[in-house]
Amino acid sequence: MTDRIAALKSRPLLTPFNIFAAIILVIGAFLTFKRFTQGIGAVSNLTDTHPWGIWIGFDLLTGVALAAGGYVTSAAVHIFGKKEYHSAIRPAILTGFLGYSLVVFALLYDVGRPWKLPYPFLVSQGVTSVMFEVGACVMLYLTVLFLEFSPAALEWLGLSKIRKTVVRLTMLLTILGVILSTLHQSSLGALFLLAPSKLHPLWYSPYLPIFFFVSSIAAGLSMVIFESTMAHKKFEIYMDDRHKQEYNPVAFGFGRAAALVLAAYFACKVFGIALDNNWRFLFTGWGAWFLFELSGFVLLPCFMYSIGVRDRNPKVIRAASVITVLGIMLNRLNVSVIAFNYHVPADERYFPSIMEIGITLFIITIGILVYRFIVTRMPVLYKHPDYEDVH
Amino acid sequence: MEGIHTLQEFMFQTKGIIYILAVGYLLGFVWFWRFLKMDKKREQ
Amino acid sequence: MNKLLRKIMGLLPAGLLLLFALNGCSESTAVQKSTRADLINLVETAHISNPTRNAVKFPHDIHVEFASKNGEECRTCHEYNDHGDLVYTFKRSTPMSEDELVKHYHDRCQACHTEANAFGEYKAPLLCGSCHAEPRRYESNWTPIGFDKSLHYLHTMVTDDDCASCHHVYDSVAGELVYIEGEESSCIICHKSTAQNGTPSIKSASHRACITCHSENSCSDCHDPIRQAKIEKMDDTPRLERGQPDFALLSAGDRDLRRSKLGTVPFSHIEHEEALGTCRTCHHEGFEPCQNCHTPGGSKLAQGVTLQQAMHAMNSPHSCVGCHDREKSEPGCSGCHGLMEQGRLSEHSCTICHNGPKPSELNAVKGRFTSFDQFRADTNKTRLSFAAKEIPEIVEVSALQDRYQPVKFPHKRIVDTLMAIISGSRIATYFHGDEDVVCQGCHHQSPIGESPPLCENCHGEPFNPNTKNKPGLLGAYHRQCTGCHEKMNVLGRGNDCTVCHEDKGMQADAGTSVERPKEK
Amino acid sequence: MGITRRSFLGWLTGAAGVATGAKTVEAAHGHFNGYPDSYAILHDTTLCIGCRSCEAACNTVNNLPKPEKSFKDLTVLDEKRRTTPHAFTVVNKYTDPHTGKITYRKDQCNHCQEPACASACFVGAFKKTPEGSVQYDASVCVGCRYCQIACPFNIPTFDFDDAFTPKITKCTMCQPRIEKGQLPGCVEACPMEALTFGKRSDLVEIARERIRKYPQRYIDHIYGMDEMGGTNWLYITETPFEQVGMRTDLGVTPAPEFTSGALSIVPMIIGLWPVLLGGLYVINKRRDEIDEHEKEEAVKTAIENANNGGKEGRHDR
Repeated sequence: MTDRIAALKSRPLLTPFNIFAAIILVIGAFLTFKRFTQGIGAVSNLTDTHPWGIWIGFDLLTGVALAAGGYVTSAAVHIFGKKEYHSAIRPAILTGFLGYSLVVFALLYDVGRPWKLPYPFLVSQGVTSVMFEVGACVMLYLTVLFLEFSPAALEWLGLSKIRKTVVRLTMLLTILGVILSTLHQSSLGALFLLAPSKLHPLWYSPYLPIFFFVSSIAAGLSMVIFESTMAHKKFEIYMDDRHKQEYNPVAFGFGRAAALVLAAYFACKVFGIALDNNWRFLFTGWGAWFLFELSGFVLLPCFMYSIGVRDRNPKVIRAASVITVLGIMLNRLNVSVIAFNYHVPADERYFPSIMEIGITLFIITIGILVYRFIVTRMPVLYKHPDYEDVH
Repeated sequence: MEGIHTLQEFMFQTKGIIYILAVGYLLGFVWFWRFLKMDKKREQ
Repeated sequence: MNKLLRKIMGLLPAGLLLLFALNGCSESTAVQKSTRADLINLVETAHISNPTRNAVKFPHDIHVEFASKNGEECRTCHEYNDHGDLVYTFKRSTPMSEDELVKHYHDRCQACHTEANAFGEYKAPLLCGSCHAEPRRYESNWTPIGFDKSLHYLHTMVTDDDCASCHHVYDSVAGELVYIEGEESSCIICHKSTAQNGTPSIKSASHRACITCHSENSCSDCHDPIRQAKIEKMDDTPRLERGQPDFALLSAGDRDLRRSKLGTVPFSHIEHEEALGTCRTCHHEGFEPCQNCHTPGGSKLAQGVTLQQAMHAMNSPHSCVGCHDREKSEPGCSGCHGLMEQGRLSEHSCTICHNGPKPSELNAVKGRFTSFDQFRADTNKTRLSFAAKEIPEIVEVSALQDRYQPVKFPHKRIVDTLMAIISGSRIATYFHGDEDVVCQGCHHQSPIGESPPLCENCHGEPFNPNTKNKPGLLGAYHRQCTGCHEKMNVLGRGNDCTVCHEDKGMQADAGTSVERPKEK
Repeated sequence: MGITRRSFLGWLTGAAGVATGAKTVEAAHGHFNGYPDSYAILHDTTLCIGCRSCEAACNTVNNLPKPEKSFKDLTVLDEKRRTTPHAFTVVNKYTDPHTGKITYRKDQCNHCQEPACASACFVGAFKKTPEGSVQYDASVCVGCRYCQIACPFNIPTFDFDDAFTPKITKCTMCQPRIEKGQLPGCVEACPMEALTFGKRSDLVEIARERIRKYPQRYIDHIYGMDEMGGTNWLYITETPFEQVGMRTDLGVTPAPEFTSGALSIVPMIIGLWPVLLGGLYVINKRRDEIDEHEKEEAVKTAIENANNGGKEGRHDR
């Protein structure tokens, strides 16, 4: 315990990462000011024809998909009884909780009147809209994640009585988490069901909700592996030995699950093409891009995962997890930005402005900094000495 | 698409192909599951 | 797991990706079509019933060019019949079954092509796909060549009126072609699209007749639309004397005429000859009387087209009323007629044509009517029943003054131009030359009279649910004026409002007569 | 995805009927054909001469800021324009490449019978009124712009340069004027009466009559009759619709039907997931207990063997 505090104290301040983060924060602050004084148009290339850009495509859609690690891990451990991965729960919950908070934070930038975000629930309910369901589930799941994460914070604060009650809720929260996640991961896909004339037929399909949900499971699994790799590189000294022991088994177990889920996802995507008889589109330019996404970011990682699991080679699995995470990002951007408005002539197509990318980087940097703050202080990567009871 | 004029024909073609794909997928998935067998003894 | 399997598995996604990426960008760009007339669709000529592959479009001129360069002549592909005439089918004079035909074409074409390629500098297609290719680089713009009066006149001059050089009749007794004076008619009367019991099809008959003199051997010489446009147009061609009457009283023939109430139709044949390009417009199946095929009740001979339809069908290229109706789309006429309901026969004009004696009185009046002038209105020059001064010079249209000054409508000038057009056209003079129907161009839906009703009498507030298709006054004015101007392409369809009425100079972008809403 | 809109609506109306007992005009089998005598506008592009009076009128009636180029300046028509926050309607000029024939067409909100924007809005800011127009209420709007994504005609516009009160703007069919019995501004201003206002059923009749009277002048199809489930702005043209910037591949399914299937699965998941997940949890807990039990057994036997090791291996029970 003590060497952890010592390590915390002795960290140098002026590391290249810190400097880079500081610059991003300054720029981000300026852009935020500009956004909330001169409107969305001042900091983005969004227009009436392309109302949604990378804030929705990346921050919201990809952010939510990559934060699926939370429900996937807690389901695996608590519901499917995979006790051997117990150490992976807290980091996954932390990533999930941080992911969702950043999604809501990013939403404040993208939405025209952010102070009215509670309106759909309190003032006038538009229940016919998929967005209503997404909003409701994201809000609820955010609270569920907060509760699931609170034991780590409470341990750090030493409030053991509250911690005891919260720990008793874990099972209930896990089941609620899985339900809410199934709902909004799928309905994020259902958002685009409403615009069949704008999304390219290869990406548009009545199965969109299912594609989004299944790919979010793969994303969750890969994110856990990816996140544990990063944590192991950067914050190894904060890990207790149980965490270190389970480092590779988690990779194998989750890698195997990810391989199976990716195989299922690939099959479903092919079924989607068959359902709408879109085979002819595969031979067009868009077809090539679609096959690039499918073979490069679904088949390839699935294959690499299976190789890694068969040969017990964690490096291949960790590489596959990175590719899957990028694949999810590509798929979400494809659906929301790249293949959207596919018939609009090329010169009028949308491309994010530097400031938009700047604000997205700003939000990611905040996420990383908060993650570092929590992981170095709260018992996430290690067991707090006073609370040995394993629930 | 040239031979397809009615919803019935459209569904017949698409559902037909999907069933074939589904059978192939199920066989493949079982093989893939075994392919990834993580028998305990090779755990460490 | 052995290394080999892993390598194959590894290459699979990459290979798949490459294959489709290449395939993707080889998307067939729209083929730039160039047109030529010499494409013969072999499926059509060989009458293949259900072709399994795309039809071969045989470029006749390329082969002719190849033949002339290599010392071949028509004989290599065509055979000559015992009269020494060229048979236009490919290397066969006896009819063959479809399969024999397919084999016939394939053997000969492939043999010739391989031989030509052997010479080296030719790349004649041999693969199935290259002959049966679709879409093709060439698009056929083969257009039939019509033998109208001007072309006919050119030929009469060339053959200095020797009709026998082309016209003939088949004397079945003697079994040969003879020329009978006064029996000349169009080729298509006997030569149908396909050969029928001995009479060759129009295709082989016309080719034999024309090519013997012209000796052109490529289709585009005659069938290429650009070349056709270059043919000299003669306009005042002399009349083709074939014993046709100048004037006739058309009736339903000798069938039970006692009961028909409608008069016969006095028909000025000579004036129609001048107006029309060829005799075939009306005599499209020969010079027999129409009612032989177009019986009043309709018969199989004319696919059930009754005499009434033959004469009155709006969309038929041969019917009287159809032809007259199309005349109305001339710029001069479409000013008024363009705005009227199209394709509808106006009932009150039956007697305009049927103003001859009743069929039952025909033999009583035999010989009395010899010329169409007896039926033409007494005045040959059209005039209005009003005196010139009664026609208002300028009419100020000011019922709807708002952002624009009232329109100074040059009423007299327009009436005069219309009357000039009407008197200039025989058909217009006959149909409405003497009455004041020209006024009904604008004062429509109301009886003709000295002071026709004003527009605002009928056109008021727009969108009245009871009078659904009647526009409001603003719409009526603009639709009528711009419609007429556009149809007669006078001033075109301008959208510059100051052409007809000056701007009142109100605030530049004043909306319209819409009053400004009270609250800010 | 077999839950179709029909079955979902069946439950809804059933529940609503039971709960409220209100008189719901529930069409058989969930097929709805809109408010009976709602108003609509028929746009005849063969009559439109592109004079932009309608744009000027719309600008005045709605007190929109004046554009820098006057409405009389027709050079604006040379490039294609779309609706903007300061222009609810625009006239576009389309030239036929082969014949050079020019066609003008006015573009504005089509006031669909089943609006995609209303279905998309999660605060219900858009509402289809019985009079026929689709109204927007800025007071509840959050600015998420999902309506712009949903609208197949790309009509709603958003104030991207306003940070404090950005709102969606679109043609309102001059609802206040209609309520006062007046005509919409653009309809009243059109000199050629290329815009006909009236009940949608009457306008369909007028359009059919015009097509019958002038067969060569019109394509025999009224655009808006069934596109996207039918709209209250109908079009008849001489040139094919694709050539005047109107999409003919939108289909006839009303927009809400695209998402009703997905939304109807939500209650099923809420209903079934607890049972499934709970069940799994119980099964796995049971299995862990058995493992636990066996482990204890194994440990016990191992200890006994060790003790008995000294006394020639007595068999344990």
